[in-house]
Amino acid sequence: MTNSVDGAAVSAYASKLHIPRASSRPGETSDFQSLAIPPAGSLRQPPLDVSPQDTADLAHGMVRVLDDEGRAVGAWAPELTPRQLRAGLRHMLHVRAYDERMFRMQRQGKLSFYMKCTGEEAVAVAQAMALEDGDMLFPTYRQQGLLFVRGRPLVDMMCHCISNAGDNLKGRQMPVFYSWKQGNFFSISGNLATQYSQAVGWAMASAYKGEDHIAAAWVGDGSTAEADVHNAMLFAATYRAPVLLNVVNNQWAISTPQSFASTGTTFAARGLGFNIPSLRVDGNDFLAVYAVTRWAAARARAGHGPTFVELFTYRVEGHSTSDNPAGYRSSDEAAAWPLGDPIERLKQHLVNLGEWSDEQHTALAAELQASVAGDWKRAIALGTLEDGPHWPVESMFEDVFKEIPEHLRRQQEKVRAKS
Amino acid sequence: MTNSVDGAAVSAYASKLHIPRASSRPGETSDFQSLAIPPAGSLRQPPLDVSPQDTADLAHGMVRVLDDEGRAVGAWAPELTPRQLRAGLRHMLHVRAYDERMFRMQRQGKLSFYMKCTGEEAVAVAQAMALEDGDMLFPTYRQQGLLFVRGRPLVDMMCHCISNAGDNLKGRQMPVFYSWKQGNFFSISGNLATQYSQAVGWAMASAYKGEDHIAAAWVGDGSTAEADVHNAMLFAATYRAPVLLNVVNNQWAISTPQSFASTGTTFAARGLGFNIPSLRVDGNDFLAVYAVTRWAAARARAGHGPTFVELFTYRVEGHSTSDNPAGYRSSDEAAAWPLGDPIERLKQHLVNLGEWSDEQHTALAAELQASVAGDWKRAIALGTLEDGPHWPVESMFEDVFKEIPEHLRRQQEKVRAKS
Amino acid sequence: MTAMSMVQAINSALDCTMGRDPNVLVMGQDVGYFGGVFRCTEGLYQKYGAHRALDTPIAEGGIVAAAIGMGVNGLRPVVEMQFADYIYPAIDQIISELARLRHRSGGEFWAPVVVRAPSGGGIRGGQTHSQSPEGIFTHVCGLKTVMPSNPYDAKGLLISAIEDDDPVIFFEPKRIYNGPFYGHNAGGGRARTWAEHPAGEVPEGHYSIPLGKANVLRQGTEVTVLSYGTMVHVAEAAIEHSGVDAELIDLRTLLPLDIETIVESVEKTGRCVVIHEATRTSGFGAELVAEVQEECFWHLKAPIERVTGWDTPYPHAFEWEYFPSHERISDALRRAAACD
Amino acid sequence: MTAMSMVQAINSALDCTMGRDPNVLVMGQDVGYFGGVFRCTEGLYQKYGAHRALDTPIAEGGIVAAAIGMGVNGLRPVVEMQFADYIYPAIDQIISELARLRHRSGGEFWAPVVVRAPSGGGIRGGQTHSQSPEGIFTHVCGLKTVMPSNPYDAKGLLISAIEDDDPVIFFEPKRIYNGPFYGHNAGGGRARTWAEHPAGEVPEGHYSIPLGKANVLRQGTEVTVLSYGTMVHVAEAAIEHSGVDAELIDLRTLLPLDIETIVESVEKTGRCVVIHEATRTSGFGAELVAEVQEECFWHLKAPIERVTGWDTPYPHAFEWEYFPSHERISDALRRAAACD
Ligand SMILES: Cc1ncc(C[n+]2csc(CCOP(=O)(O)OP(=O)(O)O)c2C)c(N)n1
Ligand SMILES: Cc1ncc(C[n+]2csc(CCOP(=O)(O)OP(=O)(O)O)c2C)c(N)n1
Ligand SMILES: [Mg+2]
Ligand SMILES: [Mg+2]
Repeated sequence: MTNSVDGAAVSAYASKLHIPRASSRPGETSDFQSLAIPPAGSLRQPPLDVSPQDTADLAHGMVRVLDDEGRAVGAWAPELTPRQLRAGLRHMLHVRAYDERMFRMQRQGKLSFYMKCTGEEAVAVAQAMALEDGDMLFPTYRQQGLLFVRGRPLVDMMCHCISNAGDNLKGRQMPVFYSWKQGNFFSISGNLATQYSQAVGWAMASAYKGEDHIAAAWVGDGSTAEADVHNAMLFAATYRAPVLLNVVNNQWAISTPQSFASTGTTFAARGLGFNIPSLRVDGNDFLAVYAVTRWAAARARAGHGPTFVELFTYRVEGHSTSDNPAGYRSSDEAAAWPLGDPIERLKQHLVNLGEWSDEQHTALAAELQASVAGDWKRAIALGTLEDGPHWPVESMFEDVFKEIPEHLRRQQEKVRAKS
Repeated sequence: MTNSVDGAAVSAYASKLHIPRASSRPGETSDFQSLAIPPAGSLRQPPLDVSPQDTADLAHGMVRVLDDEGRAVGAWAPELTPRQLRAGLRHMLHVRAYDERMFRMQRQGKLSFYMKCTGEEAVAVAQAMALEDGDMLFPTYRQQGLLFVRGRPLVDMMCHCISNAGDNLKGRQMPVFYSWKQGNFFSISGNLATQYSQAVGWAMASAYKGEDHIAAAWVGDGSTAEADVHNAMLFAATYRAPVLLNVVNNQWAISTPQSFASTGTTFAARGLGFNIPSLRVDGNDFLAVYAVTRWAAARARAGHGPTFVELFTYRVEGHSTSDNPAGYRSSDEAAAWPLGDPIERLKQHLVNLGEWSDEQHTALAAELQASVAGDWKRAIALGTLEDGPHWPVESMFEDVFKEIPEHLRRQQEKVRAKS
Repeated sequence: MTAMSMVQAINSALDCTMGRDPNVLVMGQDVGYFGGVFRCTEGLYQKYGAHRALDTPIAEGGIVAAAIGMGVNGLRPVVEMQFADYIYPAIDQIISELARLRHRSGGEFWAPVVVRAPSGGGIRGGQTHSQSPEGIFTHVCGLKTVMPSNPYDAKGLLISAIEDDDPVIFFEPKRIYNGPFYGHNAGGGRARTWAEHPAGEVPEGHYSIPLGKANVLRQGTEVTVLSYGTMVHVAEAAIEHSGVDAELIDLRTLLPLDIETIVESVEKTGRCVVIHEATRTSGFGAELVAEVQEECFWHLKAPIERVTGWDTPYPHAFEWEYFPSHERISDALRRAAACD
Repeated sequence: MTAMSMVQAINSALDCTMGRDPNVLVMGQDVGYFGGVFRCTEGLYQKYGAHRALDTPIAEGGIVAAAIGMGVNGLRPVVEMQFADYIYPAIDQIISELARLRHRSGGEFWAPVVVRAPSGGGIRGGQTHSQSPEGIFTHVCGLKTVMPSNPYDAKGLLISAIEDDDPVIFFEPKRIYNGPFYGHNAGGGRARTWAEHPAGEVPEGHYSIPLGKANVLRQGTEVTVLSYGTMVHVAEAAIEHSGVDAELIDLRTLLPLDIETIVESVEKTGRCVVIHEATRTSGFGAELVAEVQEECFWHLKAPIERVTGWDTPYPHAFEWEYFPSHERISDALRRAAACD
């Protein structure tokens, strides 16, 4: 028996195993045309106490507010002032400028690693703006925008990324695995999805204490496959925890297409199976993301429990500085992505409103680039990865436990004696 | 701030945490009246290539064939000869006789532990009859009926349960954790739900090899909470594995009601979120269980992938010999269970058909009790738990690896020297 | 003081801490309404409410994850694993998250979670209700690992664990939940219930036993015996049976280890035998041997021996042959004492 | 013979076994179309098809479970964990199922699964891309645990692992995927790529190195050094640096352990130093020390020392201070050699 796959292989079995397909592989044209994208404004906004099964149309459809002309249309159009919209635009541009700078610095060897969120800026920025400061954020490495909205100094973020003496994580974590207690931004784990079920516990504790704070958690399309996501949904639904469970479907998980996690339907649909109201939203539509997040947060705060939200977007760049997407997807995919660029779309909306112009946009982008460059200088003044100053080496023995136990103190002494 | 729960406790917080309720607690009346049980015959049978989302009515409804008068009605009524029906009845009665005997033997100290499936006999018996011998079974401890249909000698099952010299598991496993390679019955694990995702791998291998055998797996309502169930559903859907994924919802997981796992909807609904055709079936209705299993198996064999089936039933007895259900549920629950007893219902159907009588039934029950008693005598003739003969003690060092490595051989020598 | 079994002492520790601190809660499978399959949480639901004696889905990983989130939000969750054998689905959350959170966040976040887990064999539980996985957890930096051997210690150590700001894995040797156990050929005139044993006398109120302090249960001159949990009692019986004048140390906390007490004893006796139920290879006994030989090398008169469970799964029919027996322990003691 | 890096040697082992046996497949995250983030499965998808170089969802527990089911159904799955740090979500399936299946079923069922996992530090991966969890797996009866230190061994051992009917956890020290590594102050005239190193000469065809056999890399008289993986090379450099005439043993397989070779050497040298990257407490080094002191007690002239990673998470900024360095190893060797 022979079995030819991809015109090359020979094996003894005639396999009947189904293997999901990618939106494209190098040399192919992406199949994004086949995506069913509903027109902006076509979906209704249900009441806060909607029954989960009554959100099926929202889970299989897609909440969109900005139409092709940049107008905000339909029931989901949020009440946002031009000032707020400009703040959102500024944050997104700021994130992009930061990402570009840091990526370049990695290429120059100043960072060991970096991860951009290009094309996905609306997710974190609009969501952070829609939440309250007291709400606890359990992000992945691709929601750096949350920190911008919450006001974290970029110098501090940079210091973390270069593990210098100014790093609040004391040189312990790889770049981009931020933690910022003051901003209610949870320590990012290297282990995918673990934060998702922790967020539910945090929200359960909030309800236990009778408080009104909610938790919000993020996970990527590929990471939805992890057991923690199952645990999170089960516990959130069981205890009606005040939590917002987000899936950022940017179509790829390193080289693996979303089809290896989506089972051929929307991610949002999975929430329905756990009896959680679930929606899919155009993740490149700042207004739609903002509106859906507001709605979900209001539900949680009103005691209606969790909401499951799929943010439909696209990872425009490689997975990280260690990745080479040309090895596994067509180079024209990003251009073929039908939902555009979130910055361009919000800009168009503001220009339409007469609240923004190309000139202002260009000036702002330049201003932010300069500001990021200044921040970088201030950060490296506090130390570089290769040459320091770093935290003292002996500090690695701290925080393993609250107090250093005797056996660690002895190990610490050995290091101290050498340095 | 005080917070009184169950009229007793005092705490500093006014908790807002939602806690699911039980169908009853001791002293309460069960809430089974509120269950929405569709009439027999009311649901349609879709084509084998049905799209998952088109099974929503079946996942939220309940496939039932036997009506209150014991007639087989509707599109799901299977083609079963009176001979087959009588065989099913016989197997169920046999299982019940076996369970009763073994339970009593445990109470007399002859077994360390036992678990009955009283009230749930139709699940395993009808499903095994609906599958092919070459199909691989990945059961829990509550599908002993599978072994009866596949023809395992009861003496062998008993020998396993008393760990004697005739135990095919060589005294290693607790009672009821059967394994029977010859009958394509997978080794039961003490760890809940692990077999569920293994079954999917087995089915994937079947497809990989181009074979037609399918796998069937079972898990309890409580065990659906385990991550393995998520993994199973995800992999089954992703690779369209030829597997039948069953959830036996017997309403309880030791003392924990199904509401701590069901998230307020049906278990079958969860399958829809993974884009798997999903059905709920009256688990005490032999004909409905048979029909649904046939249909799902035919789907898998035809290359349409997995089916997710919730079998709605009731655990009439305690969880195991270590359990005391009076401590956590009303003693009238079993009587209040609205779907009756599977044996009585199949008997009524056969009697209606003129293919069975009360006298025959009584005689068969007596015959099977006697036969089980005879089997028990033959089993203990091969050794008892306390007095043996058992396998030689040194045999515990075998099968850790295929060949005994040196360090184990040395340990084995020490044991041998003593015995 | 009241006579308490280990189950009652654990229940009392939970009751005391829950009564003093509204942030303490217990959670796990069947721990709420029913009071736990081993009855350790009996009455807490009725006294403190459904949210403080919290029944959970059967998802060990989800339970620990939720507990971590709760811990980060100011609570002190005490998680019950129904059996230590079922802790593995939670091990990623324990190792990658619970143990590492304080360090990786530069001290910004931590979760004071206690994971209680009935462990060990001797109840005919077969391979999935008998395991002793403590060694694994002692290899994970950031975790404290505890195993008491009697009701008095159980209560005092559990209270310390709950009040500790670090995560603690608290193994409860289920064979001695309701009475001490001295090996296969039980008793020999010894206590059969905790009510007959001095360590079954337990104060009703709050007290604590510091983590990281071993207990010298028997003074001796010839051999130092290191053990914990159920095996402490088996060792005690075996020592008498052997006629060797051994010093018996109940470690109580495995990590941080009370190496000082151990070294002091071995420097005196010059010999050491390590006993545990867990499988031998890479068990915690290996760490004990490694430390003792490094610290006390120049005092050692005999090789340090380990008497442990065999490197096989725990077999249903051969519990007593698997368990380190009097005979095996006595032999090791005599072999050690014979060296000079 | 061809010059191969360790990545290429692993790829070649997979290719050889897949070519010979249609039941062998590789599976894991990004291992299919893309060929793996470390490139170990490059080209296999194109050569053998999507079902034999199988991309999977990001669910380590699901991957191993599926592999077990496949193994039971006659296949020989080789699973890749993207990093050893991410093996924990699969640990329940590995410990409770894969390792136990043959025993618990009385020999009826087994699953010949290999789990490959890039482990160890030195690539600036921080605490979640640098761990060395091998010690945990050596405590689990029913598993074989392997870690090669060079391309030639990697290929020969991996072929043995795939052809073995027992489950094997196969750790690949990622720091030396593309070339040997001698510690922080690299090289010193030594090979920088595998092409410059004798063990980078690898036959293209099928060959195997038996599991359970250690390799004496350097004969010596003063101290026996036990190590595996990346640390073998650091130890080699440190031995030269120290001036101590040490015998260096590359264990290759941790379980089953080649205790004979070890004992023979320690009986000759009378001294032993154990080196690994993993955290110290309850690491595999503890087992080595425990075994050696028990077997060779009467030959020992010095305490056996462990030189290991510290008992902290692996820190991004302090990789070299964490790694057992030349200095720490040399010090230990000299201390040992000084004892008599
Ligand atoms: C438990 C675990 N398994 C594997 C990895 C390796 N890994 C890091 S990122 C990644 C892909 C994640 O994809 P997705 O969830 O879609 O998020 P995205 O990167 O697209 O934002 C993988 C497999 C990991 N970090 N943790
Ligand atoms: C991983 C794991 N966690 C916990 C247990 C303990 N346990 C054994 S049976 C059981 C309840 C299972 O309930 P369900 O899945 O509804 O099956 P049923 O007993 O009702 O058939 C529990 C919690 C276990 N065996 N394995
Ligand atoms: Mg993604
Ligand atoms: Mg149940």
